[in-house]
Amino acid sequence: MQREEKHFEITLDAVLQRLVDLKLSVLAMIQKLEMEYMDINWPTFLDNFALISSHLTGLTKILAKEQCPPLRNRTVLPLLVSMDRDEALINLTEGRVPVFSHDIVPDYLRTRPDPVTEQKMQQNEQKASNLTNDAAMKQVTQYNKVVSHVLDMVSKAREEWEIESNSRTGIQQTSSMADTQLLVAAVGMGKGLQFKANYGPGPGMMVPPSIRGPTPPMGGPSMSPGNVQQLGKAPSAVKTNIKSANQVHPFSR
Amino acid sequence: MGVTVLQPYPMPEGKSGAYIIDHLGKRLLSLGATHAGQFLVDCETFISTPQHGTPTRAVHVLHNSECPASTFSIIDNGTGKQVALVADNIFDLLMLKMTNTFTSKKQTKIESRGARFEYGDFVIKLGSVTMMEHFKGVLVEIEYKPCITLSYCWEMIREMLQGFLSINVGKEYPSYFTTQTIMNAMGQQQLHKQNDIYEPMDTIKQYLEQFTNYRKHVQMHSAMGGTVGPVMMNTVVGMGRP
Amino acid sequence: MSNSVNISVETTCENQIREIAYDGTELYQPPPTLSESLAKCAARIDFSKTSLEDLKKEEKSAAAAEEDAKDANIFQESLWPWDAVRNKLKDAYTEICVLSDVISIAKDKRYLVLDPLLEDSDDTKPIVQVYTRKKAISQAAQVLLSGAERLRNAHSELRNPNVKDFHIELLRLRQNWRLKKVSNGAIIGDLSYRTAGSKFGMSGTFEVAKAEDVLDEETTTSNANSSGGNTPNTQISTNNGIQPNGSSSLRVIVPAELQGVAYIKVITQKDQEDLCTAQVNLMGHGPNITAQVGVWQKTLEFAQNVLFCKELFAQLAREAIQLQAPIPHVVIGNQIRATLLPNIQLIISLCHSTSFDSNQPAPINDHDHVLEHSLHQLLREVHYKNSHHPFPHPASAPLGPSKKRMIAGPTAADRDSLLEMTKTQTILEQIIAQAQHIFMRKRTQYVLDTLARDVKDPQIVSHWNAMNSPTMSCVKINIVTHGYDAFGRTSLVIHVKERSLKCICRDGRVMRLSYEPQELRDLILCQINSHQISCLVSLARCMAWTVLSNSNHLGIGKVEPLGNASSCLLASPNSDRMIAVQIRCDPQIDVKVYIARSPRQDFFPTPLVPEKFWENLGGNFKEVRFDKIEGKSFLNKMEFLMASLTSNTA
Amino acid sequence: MAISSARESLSHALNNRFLPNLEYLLQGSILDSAVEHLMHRLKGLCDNVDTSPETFHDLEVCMSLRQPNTNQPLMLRVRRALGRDAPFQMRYLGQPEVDQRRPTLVRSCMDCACTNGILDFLTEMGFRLEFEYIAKGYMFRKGRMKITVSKLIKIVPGKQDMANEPISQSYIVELSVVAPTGQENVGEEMRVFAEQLKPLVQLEKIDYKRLGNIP
Repeated sequence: MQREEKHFEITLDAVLQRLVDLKLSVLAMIQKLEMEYMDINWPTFLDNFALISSHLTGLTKILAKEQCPPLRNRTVLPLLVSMDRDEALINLTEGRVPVFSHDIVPDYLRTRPDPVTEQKMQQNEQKASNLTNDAAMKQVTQYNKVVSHVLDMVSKAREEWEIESNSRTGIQQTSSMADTQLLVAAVGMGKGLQFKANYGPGPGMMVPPSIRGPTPPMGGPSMSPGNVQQLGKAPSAVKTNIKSANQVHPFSR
Repeated sequence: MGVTVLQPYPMPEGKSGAYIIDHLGKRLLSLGATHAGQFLVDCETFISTPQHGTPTRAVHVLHNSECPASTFSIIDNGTGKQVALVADNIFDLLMLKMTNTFTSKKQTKIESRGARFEYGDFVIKLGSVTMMEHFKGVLVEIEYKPCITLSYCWEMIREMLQGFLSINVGKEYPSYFTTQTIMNAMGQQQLHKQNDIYEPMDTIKQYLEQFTNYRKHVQMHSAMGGTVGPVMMNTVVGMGRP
Repeated sequence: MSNSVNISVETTCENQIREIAYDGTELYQPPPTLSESLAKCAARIDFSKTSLEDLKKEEKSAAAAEEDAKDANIFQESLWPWDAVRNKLKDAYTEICVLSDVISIAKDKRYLVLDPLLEDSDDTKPIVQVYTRKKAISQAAQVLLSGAERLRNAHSELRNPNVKDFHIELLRLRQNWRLKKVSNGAIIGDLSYRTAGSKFGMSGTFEVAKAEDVLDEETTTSNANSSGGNTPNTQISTNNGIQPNGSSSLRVIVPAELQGVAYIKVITQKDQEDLCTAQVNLMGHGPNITAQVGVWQKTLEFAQNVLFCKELFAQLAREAIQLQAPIPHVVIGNQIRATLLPNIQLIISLCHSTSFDSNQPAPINDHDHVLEHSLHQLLREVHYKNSHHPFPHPASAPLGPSKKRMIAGPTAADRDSLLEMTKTQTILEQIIAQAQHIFMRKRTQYVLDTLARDVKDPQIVSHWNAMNSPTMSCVKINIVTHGYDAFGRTSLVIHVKERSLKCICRDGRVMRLSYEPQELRDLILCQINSHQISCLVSLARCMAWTVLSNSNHLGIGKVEPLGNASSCLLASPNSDRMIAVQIRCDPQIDVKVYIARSPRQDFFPTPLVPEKFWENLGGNFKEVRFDKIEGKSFLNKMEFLMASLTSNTA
Repeated sequence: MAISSARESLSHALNNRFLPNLEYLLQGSILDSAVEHLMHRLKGLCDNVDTSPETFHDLEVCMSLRQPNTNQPLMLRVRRALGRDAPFQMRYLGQPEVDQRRPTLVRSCMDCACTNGILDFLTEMGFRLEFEYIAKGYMFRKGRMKITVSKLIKIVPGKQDMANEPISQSYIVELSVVAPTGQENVGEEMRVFAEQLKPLVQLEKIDYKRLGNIP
């Protein structure tokens, strides 16, 4: 019984929360209509509707949950009715209910349902009344069968549709973050490009053969001094090695 | 782009550089050459901060107003090996990036600037060399445009030098062009420069040669000169001179 | 654009075009102010439909949203379209408020509690729920059905023939032109040369419309025009809107300023009479695909041509203003006047006739294909340069500088070549240069032909090179005497440039002539008489006469800059006769021939010169009446003369 | 007229901000399987679609110089177009700054074309080879934006170029603009373009200095 209550409380909070959202969105919609109806455009209009309806569905979801205690088994029971205004009440209801007095309570608690809906109820009621119980049951089962049948037809069709649409758009990944980082690091600071031969004295110190090889003579003779010097390569290599020996490598790891 | 020969003009005693330049210019004009703008060749030298075990390296950065888009640089690692480079002007900014390693020797900034003359296929430049605003001498640059190897046109250039500028030069090729042997991987190698195809870099190298001489000169006159080693090192000494 | 197989992807930012602005600045329009789109919406809103759409979006949508939208269309014509919706929403709002209030009040348990009833009396029979649910489901079903209905209709439309080919034609259009669908569903095309590298500001957008809704589109068109102020075009534009009716069910609506036919007329004028004219008109360029595609193809091609001509002219006009020529170029209205040579003018004018039917421009005499082509070509080149920049190698090198500039640094390019790179020639300069050249060529041809006609002896033969550049052509001239070709031919080459001639003679002399025809004339004449003399000399030699002297420049008579009278003196083999020839070339060639004989017949010793041998001294020359001597040509006559004189002595 | 020295004109260019010295960069990668797809999209988006994409095949060598009293060595990259008659490109890249307000990574940058003596030259100056790789791929341009789609190939010492293997199964995609200082709109332009390549490639500003620590 205790946890029953607790559970109930939770549900109420959830519902309340939903309601507040719903309220706000509807309010926003109304304001939109009244304030900027001059330049409201169709898409936003529809979006607002979508928002409202989503809130509504959320609400119904909550109520449909089976662990939600049956609310209809509850009745609203006024405890105290007073004529004097109550600040707590006011800010509780955002100033809509200043006092909880006997004259507003009935109307406010909607003791009677909305006439339109009530009338509809009536129709159904009496329609149901002139029909025997088991016949009713038959209809119900029939109805359920049909509905469930239709439901799974629809759901099947839907998932097929989704499958083929997915295959069509082909959302396979075209790039990988890891590769990006690898490549960027390589370009940026030669990660994974240095070969160990580099460190310590050795031929690795020299400009690698791939680039020192005789390059095509640049247009115009003035490119050749490089070549001339290319001949005097070996000694320089030796020296650089000496240098490298007594210099500590900046990227030592 | 032709062949260029750079010739220092022997300074007669008691004649100011300005006078010489003026004199030569007048002569050229009177002989029918036409004045065609100015020119400037400057050279700045960067010295590597000495590190034990490594000889001091010097990077000479030169510009030639004839090649406005290029920066020429020649590195001289203490062991006599030189590497030449031609690059965009941006290279100057790159040099500034390594000021920690290569410091500019402002005192040795040297330049040759003056007037350009054209005479038919010849271009004659009369440059007065100044280092730290001090006049150092006169360099005569003479270019023969239609030809690209010196050995074919040396005689003409020589005649031009003698006839027009009355600089008497010997029949043999100027020192820069004479056969030089360089040491390399395949041992000794002879280079006959006068037969090579001439390149803008050669002009620059000639200038560097002359500039180095002027700096040496400074250093030799300075009392405390005479330290052995790379030239650049002791030009520093000569900076104080008027 | 006609061969646009490549499909360009549009950038997102362009999608904000709502409707074609007829000043063609759709890009710079701010994103459409929604007030104008409200008009659209309010017009479109049919609440029953839209709410269905709305519901179709999310199947299990709330009945609330559906309802207020549903009965909204009853109050459709109340004070403002949203009224009904608003009311419904308000009701819903109050209900929600109540519910939330009740719950919140109940939560603090002071005033009321939600009290659990002990007996769980579920009085509502399941069958009741069945009924209610049935209702709900049927509504949902209705929604779906009507949606399906709409789809079916749309689908069946495709099947029905007269609408079917709209999509086919759209496909064709898409294959040949750039199209894009903009937010409000309209289809906008672009016939400008932008993707081809044009930087022309004027937009070439056109709207593609279906056959049915062409009517209202058209009204908007005419509105735009009349409001735009160019009322003359209004009529045409509407015509143009409907023009390709009948067969095709696709309309292209071209902005008013691109309608009609345009071409660029180039006239070179001497004083007042035209020398040659050209006309740039792209009609008929490229494959004509109007056959297999709709009539709109023609409309678009015309429009594109108009655009091209306008760009070309705008470009030329800009350059004409910027260039400072010795004689400044004049731009008046859509006409550019540039001076080629003294009192010879180049007139480039833009003709834009908006009357649609007269697409054949007025017949133009002496229609010059060369200038037409090169104008066209020049602008295309500009476009090409704009869009095709060289890629840097290696790839890290900066983008932008030309290939030459890239290597300028390392190759130590000298000042002149760097300066060379910066130079670019404007279209106007180039076209003027070409026009000048064409003119110079005509002039040179004229001079040479007239000379060849007037001067029979010797003959002047000129060979024009078939291959020549637009600003340089070359002619070789041979001067020969018929029958005496062996004795010598004088040949010279003339390079015809833009404003000058360069003549290279056989002896290697190079002469630069101005554009004045007289100079060329003089030169040729001088060449003729030096030819005569030189041939005479060689003739004399092989007739065993001795040449005592000859001179190509006597310096007598009227002195031309390039030479004048030339002469030569011949002596017979036994030197008893002498012939003196003098040829003048001012103003036309005339030949004087004198002969003298020694010993002279009329020698009588006088006290002063008593001795006889003085008679051997040559006597005074008597002029021969050269024209009376028989012989076809000068050399022929001289041969006779020499022959006769020789025989006399024998 | 007096001749101004090259240095003067250079500083003048710097001050008047027409010397492009800032690189705006966005980087990403694409799997080999999807590269064709990317190429098609780029062909559609970039300038002169009619010509087939420009290919390149470069060797990049990164040389470093340890400078006294700075712990950060000076890095210079030298690029050479293989099998092509083009000058070498020397490149200095400053520290990348990843600023939240800016849509792209920005780093100072200097490009300098040189004769092929450059590597020798740097070696003599005391530079030493840091690393090298071969970049092979395609280049596009859209306005002033340069887009490269390139395969990085590691050079195995001793072996020939044939034997060198790519370091990953993806192409690296780089979108870059080199512009003078004070042109902020560049970044925006690039962002818009990068948007159009999504979801194929995610072009982002990646601070590779951070990646350095990842083992």
